[in-house]
Amino acid sequence: MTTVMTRTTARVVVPIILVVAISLFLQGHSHPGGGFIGGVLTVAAFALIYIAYNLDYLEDGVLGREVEKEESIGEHRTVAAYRRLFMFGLVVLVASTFSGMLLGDPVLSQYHRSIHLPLFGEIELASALVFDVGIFCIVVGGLLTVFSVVGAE
Amino acid sequence: MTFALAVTVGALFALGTFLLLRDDLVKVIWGVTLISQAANVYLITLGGVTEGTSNSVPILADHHEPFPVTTDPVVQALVLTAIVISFGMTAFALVLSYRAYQENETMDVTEWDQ
Amino acid sequence: MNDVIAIAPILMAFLTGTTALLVRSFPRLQQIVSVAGTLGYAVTVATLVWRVVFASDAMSIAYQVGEWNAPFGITLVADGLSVFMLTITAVVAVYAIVFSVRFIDYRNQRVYYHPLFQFLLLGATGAFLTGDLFNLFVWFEVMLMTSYVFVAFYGNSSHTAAATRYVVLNIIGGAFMLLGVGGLYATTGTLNMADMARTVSASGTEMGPVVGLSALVLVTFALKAGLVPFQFWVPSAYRAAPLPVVAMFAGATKKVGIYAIIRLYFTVFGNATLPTTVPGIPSDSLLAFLAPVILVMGMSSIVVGGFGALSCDSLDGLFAYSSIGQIGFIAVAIGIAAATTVAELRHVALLATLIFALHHALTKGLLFLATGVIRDAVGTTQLADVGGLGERSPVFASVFLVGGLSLVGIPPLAGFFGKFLIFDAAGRQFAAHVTGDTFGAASAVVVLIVLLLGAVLTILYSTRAWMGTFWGPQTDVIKTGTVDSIEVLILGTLAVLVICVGLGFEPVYQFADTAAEAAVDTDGYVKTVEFGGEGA
Amino acid sequence: MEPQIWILLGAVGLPFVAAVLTPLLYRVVGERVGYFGVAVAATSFGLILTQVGKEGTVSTSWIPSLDIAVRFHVDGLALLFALLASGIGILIFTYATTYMHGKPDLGRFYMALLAFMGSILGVAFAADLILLFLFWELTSVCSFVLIGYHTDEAESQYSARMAMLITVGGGLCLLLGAILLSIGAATAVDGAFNLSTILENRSTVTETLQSNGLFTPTLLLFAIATAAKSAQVPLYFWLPRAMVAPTPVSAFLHSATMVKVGVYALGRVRPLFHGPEWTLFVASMGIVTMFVGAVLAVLARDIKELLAYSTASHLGLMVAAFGFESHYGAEAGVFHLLNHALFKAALFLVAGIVAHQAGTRHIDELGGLWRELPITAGVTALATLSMAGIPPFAGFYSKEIMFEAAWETAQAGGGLAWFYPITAVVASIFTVLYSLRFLWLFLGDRPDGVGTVSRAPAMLSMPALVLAGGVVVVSVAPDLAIDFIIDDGANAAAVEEVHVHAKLPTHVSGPVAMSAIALFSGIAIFPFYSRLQAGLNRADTLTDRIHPTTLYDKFLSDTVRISRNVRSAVHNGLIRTYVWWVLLTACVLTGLGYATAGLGLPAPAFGETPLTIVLVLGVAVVAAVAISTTETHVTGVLTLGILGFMIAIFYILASGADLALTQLVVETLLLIIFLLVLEEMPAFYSDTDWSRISRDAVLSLVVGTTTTMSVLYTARDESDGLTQTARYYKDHAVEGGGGSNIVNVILTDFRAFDTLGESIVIVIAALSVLVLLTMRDRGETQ
Repeated sequence: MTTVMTRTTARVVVPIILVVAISLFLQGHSHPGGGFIGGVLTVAAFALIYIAYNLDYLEDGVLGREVEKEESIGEHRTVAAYRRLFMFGLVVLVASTFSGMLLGDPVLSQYHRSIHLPLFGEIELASALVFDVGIFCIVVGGLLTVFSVVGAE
Repeated sequence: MTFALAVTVGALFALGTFLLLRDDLVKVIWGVTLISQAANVYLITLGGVTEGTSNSVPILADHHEPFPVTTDPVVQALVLTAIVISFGMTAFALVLSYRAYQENETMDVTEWDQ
Repeated sequence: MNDVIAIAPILMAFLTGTTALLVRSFPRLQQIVSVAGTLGYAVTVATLVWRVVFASDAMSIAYQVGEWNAPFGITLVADGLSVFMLTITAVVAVYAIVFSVRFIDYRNQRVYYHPLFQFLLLGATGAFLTGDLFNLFVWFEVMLMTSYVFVAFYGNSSHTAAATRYVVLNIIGGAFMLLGVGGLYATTGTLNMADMARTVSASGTEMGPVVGLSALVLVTFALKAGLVPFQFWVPSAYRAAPLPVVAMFAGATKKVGIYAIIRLYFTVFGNATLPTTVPGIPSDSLLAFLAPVILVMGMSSIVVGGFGALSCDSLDGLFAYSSIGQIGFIAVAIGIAAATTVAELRHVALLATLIFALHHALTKGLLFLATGVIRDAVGTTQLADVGGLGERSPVFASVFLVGGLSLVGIPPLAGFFGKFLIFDAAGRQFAAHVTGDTFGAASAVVVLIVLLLGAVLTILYSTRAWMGTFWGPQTDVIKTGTVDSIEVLILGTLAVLVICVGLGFEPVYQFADTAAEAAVDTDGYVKTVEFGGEGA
Repeated sequence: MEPQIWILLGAVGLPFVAAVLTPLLYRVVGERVGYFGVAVAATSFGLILTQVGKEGTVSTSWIPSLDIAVRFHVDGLALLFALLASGIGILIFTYATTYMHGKPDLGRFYMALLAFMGSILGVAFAADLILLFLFWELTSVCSFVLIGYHTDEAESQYSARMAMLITVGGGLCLLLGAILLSIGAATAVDGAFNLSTILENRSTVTETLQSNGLFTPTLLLFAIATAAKSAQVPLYFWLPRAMVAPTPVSAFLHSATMVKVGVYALGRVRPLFHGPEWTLFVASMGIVTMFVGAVLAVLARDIKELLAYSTASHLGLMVAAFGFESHYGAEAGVFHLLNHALFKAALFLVAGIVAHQAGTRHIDELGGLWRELPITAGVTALATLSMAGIPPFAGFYSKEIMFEAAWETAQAGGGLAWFYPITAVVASIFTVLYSLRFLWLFLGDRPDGVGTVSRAPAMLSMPALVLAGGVVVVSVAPDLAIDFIIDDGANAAAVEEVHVHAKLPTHVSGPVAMSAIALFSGIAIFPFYSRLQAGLNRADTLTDRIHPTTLYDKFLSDTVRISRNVRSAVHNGLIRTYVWWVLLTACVLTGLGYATAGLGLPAPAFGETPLTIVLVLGVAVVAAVAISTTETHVTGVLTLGILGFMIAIFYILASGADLALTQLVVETLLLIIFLLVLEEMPAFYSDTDWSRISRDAVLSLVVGTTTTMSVLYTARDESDGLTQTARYYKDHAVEGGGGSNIVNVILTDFRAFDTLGESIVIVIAALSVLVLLTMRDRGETQ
């Protein structure tokens, strides 16, 4: 499917999708969106790259690194990076789970506070966002792992 | 409204069942997908479906207290969780079925290793 | 009272799983983390047991996750029943993980074996502790997802095929549970189990659909427990998964199904007055409807499992079928508990359920791990290929014999008390009906006969397993194979435990007694969960 | 005087402790470990001897909550049985040290033998139903291990398994009987499993049992359990098979002690169940066994087989005796317990000596052995004459009392009750016949082909001699034995106060005539022994098909056949079979649930469905139909995508913004994964089998209907308003959760715990894909 047309489309569409994904993720607490939706949308963007190009392209073409041929896709450097991403997400979740406990509150207690910033005005900061970051990372990392593995077959 | 939804859910379940009983591996997986979808629709139905208005979306950013009656946000949250889980399951089932196909060297589930 | 100990086992398994994932590049460290974490898990469970059952001020503990009051936040409830099941899980988990370190191929252990094992434990633990119906569904899925992977773990044709069948059946089960849970939410307006118990006990609520919905949910539970006709996945999945994980399946995850049945139908819906009309069972509760269903399922499981095991060619297959049969015994006890309205008989029957569950976890765990020892020693578990192992390794033979005898139910091993209490319950049911009530007496006799048949079949297949493996002329593979003495040592302690549970049965009984009390103590369960906010 | 608990615990526990130590000791001292066994048996014997004359129950707690305790009851019957077991134990261990010389696996052998002795002592003293069951089962297990001593021989395995199945299976009946007894007794006495209390209050317990209908079932269960353990018809067939065990085991377990456990238990509960029903079941069972066993013993061609059938026959005699209501029954049963143990253990030891020295056990190959084995011949003479019940040998006394019981029962009952004495006499004729035949091994001519027979070592003859000495003592001075223990024993089994009289007949009475007929007919027929044998053999062959062994074999092969069918028919590996049953059961159950709750058909409410929703849902259903009927994979996947998008639109229409977004993206991703995977899979073609399709369609309809009904029954109406939970979330999302997207606040705050679990599922999904991939080439290495 790596035709010129898909590649061109991908080039245009992917950044847009990524921007939308990030904004959906960030505003999730108060508007439609959230960690999961942001995550899957991000994955969709990357998936587009896979379809348009292939797995090695990300390393080679985007990050500009030499691609080493690995034994198995599971050990591919990009895949390893995804793996690290969802592990990171998991750690964030653990942290988010335990933070409440350390402060003497029940597990998974969330905190929020309104902060007034110049220029931005009233901003609602919620610790739920941290939790959402964890979910975001897990979704992106996990699904991209699945994708890269399936795509490599 | 409920009746239409009930029939839809029933139809999806029925067709999903029919697919599950096929010999073709891919169809079995479709059946699984269909049934998961149907279960999600069912959950939404249980919240009481009303015709959407700007008030019924359970997002309060545009409203001020007292908040209007929205649709049941609980079922929506449950369905969201369920979608995620069934997505994970389906993705896994797909990969697994692919591997099973590779190992058993046939798409016909009746000819698989016992 | 928000006491963190109630959530500690969940956190422990979660933390261990994550850490094991992070330190994957250091296999040694990963093993240490995994074993230490499981031991830590056992310690938290022990503490919890102490706090809930044995301490002088022992009481059930509820925990509100995230500061939200019940019924709005998710509640965890650690009462006698939950901690009893947790104890079973903890014991099996410790043995399974320690055995895995020795048994599973070193390279294969690196393939996420340890994190997945911890997540399996996490799923089971969450299911035992949660007091929220949807949350139960979530932990079910966590548990299932890991068990899928384990069934497919070795990745050959039979493993992947078994896993596919397992996945398909369980996704159906998941969908049905979703239907049931959603329906119950729509009918009762709550997901919190204590709140639901409160709602259904109150008069004036339209409870009609609850019976059908509970039947839907029962399908999922029975699927998890592997009861006939939902047992199809069991034989091939048990043969496919790594044996220490199979020990976990038999010891912990199957029990989740059993636990859920007891929790939901006895604790939550126990007080509900429902307009049921079932001929032969004098009760207007939900249990009256479920009793014959569960009894028939249990009895068919005994028959199918017992007969299935008789002619299996391999040890693991034989024990897999045996598991179906043994779960059948447990289900029959539940059925008896459900069929009666006499509090004492219900208590005895639930007690039998719990003790049998404990015994089955220990005994079957021992036997599956022993099967692992054999596979490790000779590379096969086919009965035709092994033989004369008793002479090669008398110590291992004794360990296996303890397991086999416990399975048969020879006193004073753990298995005896399971069998004894179930017969006791069935005997009481018979005694209650023998004068006057012909239908009741006849059905009680049928139950007794099936139990006897099941016990006889157990003797038949246990002797077959024993003689095929340990007696007979030594086969070539046995002559050349060596039995790993460390594995035998690990199992030896488990065999001692099986003996000790029987010899020192009194505290075990006390524990199960508390658990059985908790199972039917709807008011206590509701009271444990302190409702706050507008729900109060 | 009260017995001492510590002595009893010591006597019972010591053999178990010794059993645990035996394998270790065997490594150190080798086969001399047998002497250790002798010492242990002697110690237990000595300890028990100190309790003679005492009576009472002592206990120490075990499981107070269930009222199960280590209760020991000491009385004449218990002491008699325990002394027999430990006393014969001493002799058997002595005998074994020589007999088992040079055999393999002696550590295991002695371990099982010691554990067995402990168990049998436990049975003797147990006064708790559960404790009794415990020791009862342990004797079966030890017997299993000992019968299977030659582990690599198929016959050993077959016999061991048969013995295990029958005795442990029979044990189940005992357990059930004990449970029913305790349930029945619970309302009458304290301590439901306390056998002594039950027996002390036997009239109340019996009445209660009768009034709540448990009397007959309990009695029957006890009878079946005894039948299995004590080799009664029709469960006798395992006993001759058990003779594959080494001879010391046969002498100890399968003649003197273990097989008597059932008889002993019958004696124990006799006072409780004593009555017409008891006689009907127990005495009939015993008398039939007595006859069948004796006939089969005549048929036997192997000396151990002969003795085995003879054992069954004599066990039948004891069971029958206990079965009679007359006080003579109790006396005969207890007395014969002793006599049989003495002569039969001696005869088994003799059989062992013969096999050991002559190298064969075949009856027709043996004869005239008295020249080489004079001491053995003497022992045999005493024992066989006692066995045949010839006056004035010991066996005569007990048999004569049993005849009196049978005679009295027949006189009291009349009619069919004459069945008892007549059968007893016929059985006794056969008893005389096979006893003489056994004796003839030592007399008569030596058949050709028997090799040299050497003299028996002293260690082999000595134990047999001691037993023969016992026979002599009881023969010459029966009152000695009676005063020492038999009277006490009989009183334990009897309802009324009894006193045993053993004397030679002085005048002709019914029972005396029975004995005379048996004796003289036996002697008269003996010259025609081989012709009789041939005749019986023909009858035996004709009835082969209903022989219990044949039935047992058929049972085994049937179960295996059923087993294979179950596995191939039920677990056939087809997803469609599995799905079919799972869904059908699920729907039937759910339907039943709705039906029992009395829910009628819900009224279809068509009103006010917005056209958009109808349209969207309609397209979704059409798409689903298309998926089900498509032949190509790509079309199917794309249609599946359409279905997913329709559902997303439906979510929008149902005010679920987040849901719709999620559904859209998820559906896209799934579509891509599907396409990627499908790329690797070939197309699939199958024949359209319309009958199958219509069957599947029926199930699909059932499932569809069930789910439709569920929706109709449970769906909330918009008029119901929000649930309390939903309202709370709505009201607290902003101030409590800090967000105005309620769904998101629920996910990340109110129900963050669910989300935690859900994200773990995603992690596992990712891991699982990696596992599947990595394990591809690795496979099942441990």
